[in-house]
Formats: sequence, C-alpha cells, structure tokens
Amino acid sequence: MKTARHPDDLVAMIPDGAVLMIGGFLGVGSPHRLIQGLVSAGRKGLTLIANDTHHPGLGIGKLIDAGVVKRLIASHIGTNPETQRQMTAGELEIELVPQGTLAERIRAGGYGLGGVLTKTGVGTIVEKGKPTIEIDGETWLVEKPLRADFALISARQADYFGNLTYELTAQNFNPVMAMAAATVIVEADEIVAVGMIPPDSVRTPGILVDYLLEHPA
Amino acid sequence: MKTARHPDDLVAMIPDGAVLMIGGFLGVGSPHRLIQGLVSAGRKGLTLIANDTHHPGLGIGKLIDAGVVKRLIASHIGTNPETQRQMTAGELEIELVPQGTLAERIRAGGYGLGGVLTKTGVGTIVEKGKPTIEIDGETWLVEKPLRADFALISARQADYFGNLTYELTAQNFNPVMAMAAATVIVEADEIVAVGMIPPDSVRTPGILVDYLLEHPA
Amino acid sequence: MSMNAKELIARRVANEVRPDSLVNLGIGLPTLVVSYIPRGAPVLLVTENGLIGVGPRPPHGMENPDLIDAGGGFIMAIPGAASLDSTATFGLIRGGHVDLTVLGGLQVDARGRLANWMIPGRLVPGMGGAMDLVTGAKRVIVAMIHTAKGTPKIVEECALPLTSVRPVSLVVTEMAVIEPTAEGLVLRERAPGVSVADVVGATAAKLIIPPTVPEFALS
Amino acid sequence: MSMNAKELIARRVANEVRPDSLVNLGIGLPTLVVSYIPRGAPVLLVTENGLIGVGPRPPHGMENPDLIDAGGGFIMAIPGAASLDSTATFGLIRGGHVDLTVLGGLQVDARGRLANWMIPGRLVPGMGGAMDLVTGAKRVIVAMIHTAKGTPKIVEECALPLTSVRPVSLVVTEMAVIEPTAEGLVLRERAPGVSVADVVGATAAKLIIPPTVPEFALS
Repeated sequence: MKTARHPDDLVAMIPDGAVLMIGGFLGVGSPHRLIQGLVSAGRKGLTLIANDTHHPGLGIGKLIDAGVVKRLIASHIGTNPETQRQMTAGELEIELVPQGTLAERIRAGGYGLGGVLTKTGVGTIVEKGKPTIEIDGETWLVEKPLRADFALISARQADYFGNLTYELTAQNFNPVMAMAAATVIVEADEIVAVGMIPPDSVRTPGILVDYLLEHPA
Repeated sequence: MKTARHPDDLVAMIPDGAVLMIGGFLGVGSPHRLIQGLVSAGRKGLTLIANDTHHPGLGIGKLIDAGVVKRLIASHIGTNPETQRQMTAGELEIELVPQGTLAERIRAGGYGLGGVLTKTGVGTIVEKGKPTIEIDGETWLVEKPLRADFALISARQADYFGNLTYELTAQNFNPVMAMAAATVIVEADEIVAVGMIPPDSVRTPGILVDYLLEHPA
Repeated sequence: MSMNAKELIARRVANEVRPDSLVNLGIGLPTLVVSYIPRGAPVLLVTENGLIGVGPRPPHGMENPDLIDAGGGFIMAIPGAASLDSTATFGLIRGGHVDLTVLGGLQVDARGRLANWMIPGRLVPGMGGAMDLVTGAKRVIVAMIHTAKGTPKIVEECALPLTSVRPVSLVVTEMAVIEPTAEGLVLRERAPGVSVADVVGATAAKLIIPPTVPEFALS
Repeated sequence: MSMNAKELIARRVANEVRPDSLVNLGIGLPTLVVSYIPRGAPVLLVTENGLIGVGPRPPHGMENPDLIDAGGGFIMAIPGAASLDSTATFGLIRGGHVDLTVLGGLQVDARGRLANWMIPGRLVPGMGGAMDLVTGAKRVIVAMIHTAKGTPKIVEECALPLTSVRPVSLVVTEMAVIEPTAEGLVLRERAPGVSVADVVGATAAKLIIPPTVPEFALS
C-alpha cells in the first residue's frame, strides 16, 4: 500500500547527480508537477533519460532551462533550441538514441536482459564504439540496457497499490520506465481505491510503484 | 476489415508441415475450436510452438494425441504423459525452452530483434550449442528469435478491424504470438462492431490480425 | 519550393498507398499525403508516439490534451483506433508490421541510402524514430524537393550521416520518381512537363534511364 | 515424507516472507506456505501464467474459467489484482522485481546450486518457469524434504541438470535451515528435536557449523 505524498517530500528524495527517467512525448504524458518540483528545489548535475526535451519553458524543457541536467539521453531535441545551444556550448552532454532503441534499452534494463540486438543504427554513426554480433550471417548492433535511480511517471489513474492506467498517447515511455528504475514516483490524474481498476485494465502493476504524488489541496 | 470465417476455411489455409504458434497455458487461452479443426482435418508434420501440451484429450493435447505434431518447442510437458511417451519413442522431437526465454524469443521474432540476451540457462544444459556474449564482464546467453507461419490466438473480444482484448490468465502467450507469425487467426469469445473497444483497452492492434473465426451457428 | 511542388509530390506518393495498409507519415511534407489518399483505399495511420488510427485535426475547442501526433499537434482518433506504449509502437515499426513510411530527405545516394536526420555542426535534432522507420518498415518512400537551392540532393555518396544502410524503396520529388535497385537508381517517371534531361541535370548520381520514362500518374 | 514434515517446512518458510513483497510459490510443497504467512504481512502472490494478486481457491460453482494458477487450479483474484501477458510476467521475474520465490528441489549442491527440473531418462517435464525464477528472483528459497527415501538431496555436486548456476538464498527442509554462502553451506537452524549430528548425517555435502545452531522459530 502507498500513501499519497506532498511533492516536496518526493523531490527531497532525489539527490543532486541522480539518474532520472521521465516519461512523456513532447510534454504529453510527462509528470509536470514533479518536474516543477525539481526545478524549484534547485537540483543539479542530473542525468536525464527521456524521449525529448519538449520546448523551452514547457515540461522537461523547464529542467533544461534551469540548467539542472548535466547529461541527457534522448531520441529527439529538435523542438528545443536551448537544449541544442547547451550542447553546442559544451554545457550539456547528449547521447542521441534512436527512439525504438531507447525504448528497448530501457525495457532491457527493467527486464533483466543483457542488451538489445537491433538492425537500427547498423552502419551509421550510432554504431560507433559499440559491439556488433553476427548471427546466421546477419550483423546486429548490441545496445546496452538503461536503468535509473528514479523514474518519474505520469498516469491517468492510480490505485493505492500503485496499479496504473494510461490514456492514449500519454502512455508512451511511462510503462517501460516504471520497470527500469530503483524508485518509481507516480503523478496520476486521479487516485482511486484499491479494486476500482479491473485487473485487465492495469498497464503497470502496483508492485513496481514506490510513491504516489498527492493531489493539489 | 476482416469478415468472420468458417473454421473449415481457416484450417484449410494451414498446410501439412506448417510452423504454428498456439496460445494458452494449460488450455486456458487456447483456441479450442481451431485446434479441433486441425485434428479433424488430419494435418500432419506440424511444428508447434506453445507453452505446454496441456493434458491428453484436452486443448493442445488433442494435437499430440492425433500425432499431427512432428516438432515441439515448449517450456513444460509434465502434464502430458503422451507427449513424454512420443518423445521417448522418438516420434516427437522436442526443444524445451525456459518459459521466460520462450516468451522473449517469440517477442524478438515479432519485434525485429536479432535475439535475446539472457542469464536464464547460462551454465546449464540449455546453453548447449548456443553462442554466449560477454558484456562488461558478464556472460549472457544469446537465444534466437522464433517466428511462425501461423499463430492461432484466443481472445476475449475482437472487433472487425481485428483489435483484441484478453481476460485474466487467458492472456498469457497470445499477444506476443500475434506479433510473430506471417498469418494470424483469431478465435474470440465475442466479435463486436468497430469502435466498441476503447483504444486504451486494445491489447493486440487489429493490423496484426488476418482472420477471425465465426461463431458457431 | 512552391506549394505546387509539394502538392505534386504528395499526390504522386498517395498513389503508392495500398488499401488496408498501416502507414506512417513523417512530419512536414509527408503529412500532406493524407489529403490525397483515394477514398476507396482505407488506410490506418500510425504515429510514433503510440496511436494506430490517427484521425484528422480536431475542430477548435475539441482538443484532447492526451491525444497528439508525433509533431505535437492535436489529433482525433478514428473508430477502431488502438493505443500503444513506445515499445509496442516501435515493435510494430522494427518488426516489419508497418507497410509504408513516407519520410522527408536531405540526401539520397546512388545505393538508395537516405540521410535525413542531421547536418553536423548546424542541425542536430536527433533521429527520433527515423532510423527505426527506415530500417524496419516494409516500404520506405522518400518525399522531397529534388534540389536544395539548386544543389542536387540525389548524390553518388551521402555527405551527411546516414539514417540507415538499408536502401529506400522509392524516391518521389517534384521532378521524378526514382527507384533504387541492385543495379543503381532507375528513373521510373518524370513529372508533367519535365524532360529526362531536366532530371539528369538536377541529379548528382548516375541514373539508369529505361527506354520509356512515362509522366506521373497523379491521384 | 509425512504431512508433518511438509507442514513444518511450510511454516518455517512462511517466516521468510516480508510484508508488502511480491512472492511466487511453486507447485506442490511451496504452495502450502501461503496458509502460514502472518496476517500482518500482506503479500502479493504472482503466478507465472500472468496474475499478480492471486487469491484463494473459489468455492465450488464459483470458478472463472479464465482464472487459473500455474498448476492449472482455479483461483480467485484479490482486489487490486493485475493481469499480465507472459512477456510482462517474466519481465518481472527476470528483471528482479519478484522479491521471493519458493521452489521445490531435487538436489542442492555445496555451492548452493539447485537442480529441480529433470531426471534424465526418467522424468523430463521441462523447466517451465523454474530457470527464470531461480536466475531472476531477488531471493530464492528451496523448500524440500531433506532426503529422497534416505538418500541425501544436499550433495557436493549436483548429479542432475542444474536449474541455474546462481546459488539459492536458503534451503529449508524438515530437518534444517541451510544458507549457501561464498564459504560454503552454513547450517543456520535445526528443526525441533533434531540434532546437528542428525543433519550432518543426512547431508552429503560439507556443512559449516557455527558455534550455536538454534532450533527453528515457527510462525
């Protein structure tokens, strides 16, 4: 059972230098109040794993604006000129990862797999410095698992076990990130009593979730 | 759009010697009418990929009884003495695969991955004849993808796009098998109009499904 | 780069869309294709951020904040739509379950290889889903303006970083339809009013010219 | 192999179950553990065929045909239960999200390695989920009768095929609690009325005997 917590209490658990996964795709399905909490708390030196950095002033873009991210692993930064500026200025170290590979690497981290064998990136600059393996005459790129200290997850509904549902394109990276972090913190649109989410509707089982964000007073 | 078909028409598509995936765990979530159709049609020389062979006279056990399976890839045959008898007598070639590895190998086949890097089986007889790979000082077993000519899937609901839902422990291998076969045939408890399954309830998107089994007259 | 050129490309690409197929359209020019898909060819559009069955933009005031396309614009969902998480979406893409992807291009080379995701030192947006799509979709069509301010974009060898070593299926520009084959780039069609010599003059890779090169059929 | 021996094992194993943990119980003896888990320690039971939140057997006439455990028996689901497909279930198991698995054993060796899935030429049921569980669960407890018709099952080297090379966390029998460590098998506890000499006599692997070996505490 989890009790819903104040955002300050949750953000206080996240130290400077932590490795974070944050769900969302251009802000849809991102945990916006937790992100705001991180900015307000003045964290620094974070490593961030996320699909994108949205736009300046919005969602994950706020973390970039505030300069709290030291290292970023993402698939797309084209919507955020500030991210590109910090990269060019050498203030932000960025690893660009194909979106499907990013999802699979996070999954591998959460599923106990040693890596991902993919064709994506073979023969391109993405391959640089990575091992390849030949299987039955075909070459595959070996991409390593990703794990995080914390995953900040956005959900449609949570129950007090931590069972989660997601809505439409707000799902994206949230379920897979909930598998791959030591501590999982959830910001849900709604928190319901245990038993209100039918077993077949649960997309993330509550056992993966550590903390729920309380609703605004 | 798919129209529901008579079982004879569907079974007629499956030739002798085909590679089949069939969903289910001890019969729960198996497509029982399609299985009966295969037995009645007198198929032979099939390769079957399934979790288990249930019991003699039940579900997938009927295919074993009828001697239509030449090769079996499964994780557990302990509930079916006839499967073990045929194996011992050399009538049935069996590859035993750890259940989690079986699920991941099928997923790799459907997801375009080159294989699965797992700890399961390392140092055991499961490793025999298979490549291993060392990553950051740890040894991982490389397990190859599995694909099939046909997947026979059991679902709770289908719509005429082929979108599927599953119920409770009847889900098991069905969704992953629906990704990994050239032709996917679905036996659903219920077929509903397009639009009746909310997008967030769909567990297998209809684009993966080729044929629906009509309901008994 | 007139509106007419883009429309021409979109209309020609629309002819390549097969009924009952699962189609991904890239941001920008490729998105225009949706307007020209023949009515009799119901297709399902899939977006990288996790929806099969993308519908049109919603009327103002009817947006759903949890329902966007990969460009961040609000969309609707058609009846029969299905939500997917990122692993499932890219499982469909990488596993060969997407029938067609239409993407923009910066360069295509003589082997049919596409570069479309970065200009080192100038534009580094990241590859997003492009590498997965070009590597995994059943058919890949590049929809692009033939030249960049007069400089050919179809070249012997891409100077820009490749998106994938897998050759694309077809290149459609406002001047020509070009098919990469094992023998090289074959000039299949030319746009209305464009001569074979025009195409050759605007292309920096060797083109194989068949005896007849018909004009585009447009949808 | 009296009923008392199995009950003794189940009661001792139940003490190892931590509150709020995700627990998998193998078929047979391990299933008995559920009856002895202290009321104050709410645990979630997960079954390999895809349910978190396994409840008790349903009353006769209230079975749900789509709701079984990994042994094929009808079960109920507790409020807050969640269904999973096979990839997700084994993702939990292999990814270290299952806190404890309790499994039966045929042999355990001096390095703590378990053999529990086949007797070549005699019993080849297949490993089912056992290899994944022993390799991936956070803690692995072997619950087994100490000997097989008088023959020790705790041996220097397993003669039977291993389930995993990863050592188990604890072995609980009706005679003893034994913990595999880097130094070897440590005799942690003995059953009520059983002496250290009794345990040593029924064990074919070297045991490390601490100065004091207390009797079981039972739940």
